Amino acid sequence: MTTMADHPVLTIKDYKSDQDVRWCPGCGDFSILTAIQKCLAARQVPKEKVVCVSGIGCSSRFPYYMDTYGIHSIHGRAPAVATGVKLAKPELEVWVITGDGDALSIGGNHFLHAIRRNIGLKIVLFNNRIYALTKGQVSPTSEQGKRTKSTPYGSIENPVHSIAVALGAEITFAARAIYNDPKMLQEILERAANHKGTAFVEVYQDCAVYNHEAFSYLTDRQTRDDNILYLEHGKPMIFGKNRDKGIRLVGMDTQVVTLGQGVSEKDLLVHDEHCESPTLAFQLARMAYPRFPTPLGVFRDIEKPSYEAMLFDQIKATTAKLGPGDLNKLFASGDTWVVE
Amino acid sequence: MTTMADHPVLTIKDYKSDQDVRWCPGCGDFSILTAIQKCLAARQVPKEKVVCVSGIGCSSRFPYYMDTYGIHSIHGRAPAVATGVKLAKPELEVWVITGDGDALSIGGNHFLHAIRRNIGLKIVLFNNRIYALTKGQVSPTSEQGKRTKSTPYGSIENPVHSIAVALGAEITFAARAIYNDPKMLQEILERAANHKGTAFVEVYQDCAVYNHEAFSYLTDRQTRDDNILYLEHGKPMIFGKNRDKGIRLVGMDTQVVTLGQGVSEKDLLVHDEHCESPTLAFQLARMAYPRFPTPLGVFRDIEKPSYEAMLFDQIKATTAKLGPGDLNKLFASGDTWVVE
Amino acid sequence: MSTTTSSKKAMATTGKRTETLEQAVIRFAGDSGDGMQLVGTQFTTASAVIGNDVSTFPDYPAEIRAPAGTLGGVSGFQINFGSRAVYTPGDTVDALVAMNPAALKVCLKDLAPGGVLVVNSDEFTQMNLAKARYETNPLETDELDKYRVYKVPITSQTLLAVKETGLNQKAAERCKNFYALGVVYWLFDRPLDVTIRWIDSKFAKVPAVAEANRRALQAGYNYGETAEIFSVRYRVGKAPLKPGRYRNVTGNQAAALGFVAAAKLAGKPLFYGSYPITPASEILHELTIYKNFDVRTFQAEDEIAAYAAVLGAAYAGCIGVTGTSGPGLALKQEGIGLGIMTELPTVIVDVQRGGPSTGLPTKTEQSDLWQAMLGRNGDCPAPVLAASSPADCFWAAMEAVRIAVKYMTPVFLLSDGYLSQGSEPWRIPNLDELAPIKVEHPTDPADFAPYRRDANGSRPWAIPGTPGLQHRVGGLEKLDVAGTVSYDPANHQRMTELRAGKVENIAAEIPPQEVYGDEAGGALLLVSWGGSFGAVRSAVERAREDGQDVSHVHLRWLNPTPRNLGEILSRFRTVVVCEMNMGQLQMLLRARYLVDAYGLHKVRGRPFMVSDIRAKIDEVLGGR
Amino acid sequence: MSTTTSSKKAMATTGKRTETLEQAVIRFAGDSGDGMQLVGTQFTTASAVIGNDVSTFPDYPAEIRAPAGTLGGVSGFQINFGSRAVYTPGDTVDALVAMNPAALKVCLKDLAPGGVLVVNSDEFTQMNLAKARYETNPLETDELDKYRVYKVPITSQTLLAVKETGLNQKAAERCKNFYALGVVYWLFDRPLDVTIRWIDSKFAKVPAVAEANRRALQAGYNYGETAEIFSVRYRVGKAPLKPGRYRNVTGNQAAALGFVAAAKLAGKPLFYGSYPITPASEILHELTIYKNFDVRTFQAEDEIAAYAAVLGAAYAGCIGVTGTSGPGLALKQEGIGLGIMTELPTVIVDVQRGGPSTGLPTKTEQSDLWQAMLGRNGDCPAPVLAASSPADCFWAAMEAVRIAVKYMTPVFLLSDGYLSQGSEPWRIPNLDELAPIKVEHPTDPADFAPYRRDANGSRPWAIPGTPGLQHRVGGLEKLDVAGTVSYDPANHQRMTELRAGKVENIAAEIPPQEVYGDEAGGALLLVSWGGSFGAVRSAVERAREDGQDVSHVHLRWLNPTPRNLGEILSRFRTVVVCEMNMGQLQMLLRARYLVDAYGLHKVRGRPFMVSDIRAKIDEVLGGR
Ligand SMILES: Cc1ncc(C[n+]2csc(CCOP(=O)(O)OP(=O)(O)O)c2C)c(N)n1
Ligand SMILES: Cc1ncc(C[n+]2csc(CCOP(=O)(O)OP(=O)(O)O)c2C)c(N)n1
Ligand code: SF4
Ligand code: SF4
Ligand SMILES: [Mg+2]
Ligand SMILES: [Mg+2]
Repeated sequence: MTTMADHPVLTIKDYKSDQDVRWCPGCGDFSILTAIQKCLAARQVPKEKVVCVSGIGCSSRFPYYMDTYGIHSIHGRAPAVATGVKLAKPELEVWVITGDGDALSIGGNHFLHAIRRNIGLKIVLFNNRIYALTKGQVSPTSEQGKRTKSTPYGSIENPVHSIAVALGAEITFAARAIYNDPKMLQEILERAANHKGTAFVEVYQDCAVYNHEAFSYLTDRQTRDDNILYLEHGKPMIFGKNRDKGIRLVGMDTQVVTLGQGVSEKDLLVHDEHCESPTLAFQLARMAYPRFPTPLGVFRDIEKPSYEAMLFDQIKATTAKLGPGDLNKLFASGDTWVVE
Repeated sequence: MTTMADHPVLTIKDYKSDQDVRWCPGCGDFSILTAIQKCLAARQVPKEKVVCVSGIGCSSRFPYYMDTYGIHSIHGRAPAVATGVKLAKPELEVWVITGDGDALSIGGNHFLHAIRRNIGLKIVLFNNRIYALTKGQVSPTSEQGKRTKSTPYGSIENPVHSIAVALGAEITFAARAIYNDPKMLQEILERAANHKGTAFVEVYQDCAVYNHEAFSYLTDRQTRDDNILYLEHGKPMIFGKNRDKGIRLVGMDTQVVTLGQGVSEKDLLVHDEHCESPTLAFQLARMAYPRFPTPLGVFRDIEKPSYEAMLFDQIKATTAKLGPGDLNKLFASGDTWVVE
Repeated sequence: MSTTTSSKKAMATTGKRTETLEQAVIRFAGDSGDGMQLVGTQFTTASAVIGNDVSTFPDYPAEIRAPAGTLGGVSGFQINFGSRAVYTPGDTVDALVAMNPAALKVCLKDLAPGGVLVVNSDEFTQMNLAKARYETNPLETDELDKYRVYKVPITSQTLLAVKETGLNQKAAERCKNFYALGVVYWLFDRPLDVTIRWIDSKFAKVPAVAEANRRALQAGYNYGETAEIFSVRYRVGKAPLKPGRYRNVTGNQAAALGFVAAAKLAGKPLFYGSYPITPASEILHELTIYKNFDVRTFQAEDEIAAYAAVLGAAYAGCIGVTGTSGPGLALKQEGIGLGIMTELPTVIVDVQRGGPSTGLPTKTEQSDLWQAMLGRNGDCPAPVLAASSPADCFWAAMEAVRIAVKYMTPVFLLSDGYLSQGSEPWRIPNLDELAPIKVEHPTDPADFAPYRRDANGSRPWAIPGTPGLQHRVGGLEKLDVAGTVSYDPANHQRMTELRAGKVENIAAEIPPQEVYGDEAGGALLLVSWGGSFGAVRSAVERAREDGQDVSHVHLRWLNPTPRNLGEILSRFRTVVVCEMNMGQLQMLLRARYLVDAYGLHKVRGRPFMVSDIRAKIDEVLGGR
Repeated sequence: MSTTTSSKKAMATTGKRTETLEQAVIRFAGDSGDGMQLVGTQFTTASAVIGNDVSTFPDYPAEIRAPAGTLGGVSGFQINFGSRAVYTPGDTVDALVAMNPAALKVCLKDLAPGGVLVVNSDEFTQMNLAKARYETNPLETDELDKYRVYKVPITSQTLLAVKETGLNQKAAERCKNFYALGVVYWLFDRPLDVTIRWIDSKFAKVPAVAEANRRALQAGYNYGETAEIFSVRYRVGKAPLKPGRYRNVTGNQAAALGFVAAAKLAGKPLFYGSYPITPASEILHELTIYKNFDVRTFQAEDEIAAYAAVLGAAYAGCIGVTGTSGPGLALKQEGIGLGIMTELPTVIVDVQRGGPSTGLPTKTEQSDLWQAMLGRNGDCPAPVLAASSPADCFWAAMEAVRIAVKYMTPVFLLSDGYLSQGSEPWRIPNLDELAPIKVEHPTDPADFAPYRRDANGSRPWAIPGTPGLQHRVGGLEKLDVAGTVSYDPANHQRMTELRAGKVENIAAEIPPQEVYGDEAGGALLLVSWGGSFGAVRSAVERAREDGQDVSHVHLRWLNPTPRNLGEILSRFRTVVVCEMNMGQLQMLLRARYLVDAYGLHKVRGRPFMVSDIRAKIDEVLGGR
């Protein structure tokens, strides 16, 4: 396991804790766990430099399975807990592991504010479109009309597009991947990990028990190529089993077109991850099955100062100006007098 | 006050409660209070059919000043309280009165979920870009760099664009007005009131004490015409003291152009309130001073079934199918047996 | 059965001996996928139908489904049934059905020595034994010598029995739970017809499955009848239950029914706002079905919103109810404070679970009493009552609503994990047994003031839509009578006292506390509340039969307490409060009555066992 | 002065009589815009500098600024200063400065009969009288006959005095508070130099304003000296204060300083996560300035996030502190439960205000004791201590941090609206008076287990970044020592007991309770906690001087309590717990010690008055 005495090479095994992984057989969470472990190994991140912070849900058991530091916190609050970790030790790599209920229902506000601060957290949302741990209630990402234990007559809520919400709060890195494409998942996670500021990755995940095959339109070999649009920076948006379909911009709206019938690649929308304005990404984030192919890949990736960088800049600047804090001086500031 | 014996005409006075209005002299909240009272009078809404629900903040004292039903609830929770009112009595007109801290900081999640449900609430956000009631801390709409009691070295947070966030949650009606233009304010409030589903109106408001003149660029006679873009459905986006500037679309981004230099009205973006996709509105919502003129008016106005309509449809359908609930039947459902 | 052998007698049926028991405890245990909850429920119904008193408790694995065959994946269902009153699901198991090695490993410790053990011998393969961390096959060692072990090849027998239905292997195997049920039905002499009817209606659309399950059931029964292995059969006779129509209910079902009934009696829509949380979620699941009762359920974005919406709905005239468990209640407290300040009728059901924090989310505990009673900012009193058994959740829910609307106040109803998931027969009430719930909404502006109080200390429930009664409520202190905002010091004092007084007023209508045992006092009094009722009552009943000087007071109302409680406590030499926490009621009673109450505290995620209580009695009274 | 006339004696100075007082209470009152807080602070400093003991309390109007001149807009600042120990801002006012009719109307009820009343006669115009709802001018009726009224044309005199500085009318008028201060300085014989220095440094950049304020101050002083209207002048001598350097601090300032000091002593960064709320916000405002102390402040999106971030920061090795008031604390409770489960050191400051719900947000109360101690789900014990005076907030903050890191636990520090806004002289400690705060982070993986406890019952504080100590914490119950998730029933019982035991262990280092009065017992013991210290101590001090058999126990630690407390309570015939709530500590003491403690309860948004306490003493002891 050690190539040179002082340079141990970390492998995916090193990131595994000694606890049995207790998700259901067939659960989509397994592959995300592996992908994150691979992402760490690929980047040789020392185990002690990683903190995984989660909320509550099946997905949120994640930290227990990692031989890193970790906090299995309370429902919805992981981004806030992680904010504290990051501000205490900005040099750590802090992952937030959350579910669709955890991040978007009870935790929606912390999600939003972490993003707007652009604090250096890697938020991975395991989206199975259901409350799994509590045995199958509707979640904010469940489709309208969906029958669940809490919506026996069908859900009457409009599902949330998590990336659109994140863009509303000006996320600087947003991406989507799916549990059954581990390679792409790992690539995206690595990019998220290397991003400064908040990185948000939505991962479609299959809950084998309470929402099995919710994403079959994206995983079924027959249909998936017609339903997935892989986003590639600088490339025109082409998709389809025969790569004969594309996305065109009409005004500010997108349209699915078939190539060939008077439409050529040049007419298609070209993806731009680094576009300063989040509007393109916003439009993509709302494209949904069945009207549109589902975009997978990086929606947005821009640079902006992180919250922690700005905070420590202020600390540094103030210390430079005033000198390091001196209690005697502090105590005696303002009007003082002496009693003899 | 009564024109015909059985048709009393309601005037703005009728909506005033007997309590002294206790905002500071010069506070921008006064004009919003009047505008809402006018909006009710203009539409002759019976006082008993109106419920004003607020959170906590200077703005949230609002219900006490209205001779309607009202709840001055707790910080950030007004949309949730109002949801209960609306689902109890959908025939009522339910206004949510909130501040930038109340709605976007502690209450961000309820704001988001009310919107995503498209429940029939009229949400009016009094945005003074400061925590006023607690005497001057930074708010989620304060500018980056702003010095406040809690940010003596300047705020390091990115301000939230409330309409962009609302659009991320697919708001069906979104508009912006400003306290010093009572006519437009009233018009917009009337449109919000008549909208089915969630209507969101952001009102820029001047806190005379803790953030005075935060909006002077929009109120100062010298500069305001160059800084305001009035949104009019179907009209090209023209602004400026001399109406010589416009907004053009470049890709998915907007650009300020000067008319005349090879640019004509036809090149300008035409506002479309009813555009099914919220992307246009999203782009407008992010246009901010000083790079852009600030859009005032209706950003989006589309139709979509409201949450309450769908809920009561399910209740009606089930009742039609099963008949009105019968306790005897309910109790005796499932396996029963008799003990003699 | 070990505890109930007092009246065994031998009888001859089909050549086998039959013993009559007062009471027996049986547990079905298998893998999560084995359908144990289902057959447990069937056994319960069959037992109830033949007149037993019954109490059940499911024992799920930890929340996440572990791989098949592992220890973490074991799911159990326990039934205590008897010809005398049954108050608990039973301390130890008299008969255990173990569908695989893991189930055996997990449950064996609960099987009474000499108890019946039915194992599915087919599943004791090398692989399954390994999964269950058995080094050697326990069926082949002397490990099980102290039990009456019956090795039944359930899987293969099931496959044989259902072969002709044409189901594929997987589907056919799934019937093995009914085979096991059949065996047990024979063993305990239960009729098959109730279950057959259930199968027929459940699988009406898939006749092959219905047929297969029927066959499996019958085959299991026949196996008992004909196989040589069983030497004895048991019979448990009718319990002296109150006549009437019965059904089984879990605590959560009963609570849901209670709320629907209360709203109906009040003539108001029920608004149930909640956020899913174990073990309270089923109340939401149940209520959301009853749309034709004009029940409006709202799954909110979180607990805070759930209660906020309930409060809004109450303001606008609904019966507002929310349900949650410990962590969720913590989140609602700020809102409940608003409910108490605005004096709006709402009910908060707290289905308590193991704490603190996320704790043991699927396990039971009674550790939220302080939180419910004292856990808000300011002086913020609210009535608190607790249900004592699964079926009692119905009555407690009705009572909570009645008090809420009468006294215009949030009311806490405490349930717990055990009550919520456990079940027992519920005598279905006739509608005329249900006291009406009177609700009045003022309409006359003439003498209206939003904080003018009636004789109970309650303010009027004026609802939006009523002309002329416009008024504002809110969290700032309100002027007495007028209800406008008031910062007046004397008014705050007065309002604080009025709020406290209103809750105290409720004591006037709480029936005087009953004492089970000696009203006049004695050596030992056990005090219990909530889900500890069953174990304490059983223990005291038996101890008294054994001649011990012990009585029992079970508190339904925790705040306020019955007027005569202090009196009663003072009549006993020793008072022990039995609760599944570290002494929460104990502290309250000590403070209120200055009685040197001791505590029996247990926080082990499971209800008290009768034996725990008996041990305490023996300890105090010096042994039997 | 009425209460302190015991040692008056006449002296001749500049032809006027001088009386020496032990103690006097003065209040400046005017419109919100009149700068009353400012001159109040100046008077305080001047008094402190000449050696008086001082206690102050600002009295703001309701949160929203009312129109100028109205009753709602009156702002006051009260100072109690003496040559003996001063514990409260004073019950009644001996000298009132009323800058306009509204101020007179609002404050007159607090002026002692015979007290000095200085009014700005210029402002008693028709319009201002109307705004203050006076029908007739009180200066022209006999309404003020029982006071020593001095009508000073403050506005016009000020304008005259500053004319030459060239300020415009509005700016010139703004100096009238300093004119009033000058008058009062003369009346109470205070030196001007401290205030002049302050003016010079404050207005260094606007010399005209500095000059004007200086002139106004001097003119006011001269007016006292020369005008014929004052017949008497007062002198309050030095108090026997401990020698040292002093400054005035409010409770919130002191708490902020305490946390900075504690973090520095521990050698760790301070992380303060908070959400603004009255009356706790100033702690955030103060701390956010001290960036060169590596203090990291985080204004979170709400209270839940504030505490969650604090917990995260504590996990990663910061001194984690959050501050809030009642409603905010309610929101944090779920998170605090996680803090208790994960056993991470954090401090929660609750600056209590009038409740329930939003209540009286700008007023003081002590009604969060139950919430802090008992208001979480599950058995969830935490240490609780309370500061007793503004300056004591410094020491209490240090102590809270010390206990938090030593016992690895969240610690509650209770302050209140009165302590937080009130001020008193704080003797600045030498650094060597501050006990070090020992923090150890393990680094050796060899014998590391995240829940292995030390002698105090604390688990190790291993922080991220340390190689080999990777471990996970969380809200699910953890296995003793190993710290992995455990559903084991016996383990849950053990861990519940360990958590409770750890808090009890703290009792070992709490100093034994001191009794002010008779250690050996007696007729009456008053018990107080938190901000009620001052009033109770003053009352008992005076009552004992009057020969009454009354003693005082002030509790700093509410959980756990000092070991000898039960003993002490048992030695008194009557025990009365004085608290600004409906009996929260009373209940806890009754439960713990089975002592029949009575309560003196006051929830009027203001601290106890000394006279309230004395009345109670008289009531119990049968009058003087
Ligand atoms: C305060 C609180 N409320 C509710 C719960 C119950 N709860 C646990 S997980 C969960 C939702 C899980 O859904 P999701 O976040 O989508 O995660 P998944 O289980 O699907 O991975 C809920 C409601 C809780 N633990 N705490
Ligand atoms: C739970 C809770 N936290 C904090 C507060 C204190 N608080 C009252 S209003 C307010 C913010 C007000 O800002 P905003 O919503 O912008 O309203 P404004 O006063 O500016 O109109 C805060 C933090 C509170 N009342 N309750
Ligand atoms: S319930 Fe669903 S999400 Fe949870 S572990 Fe099982 S398969 Fe995975
Ligand atoms: S503080 Fe600001 S927002 Fe509040 S009432 Fe005064 S001017 Fe208006
Ligand atoms: Mg999910
Ligand atoms: Mg604001």
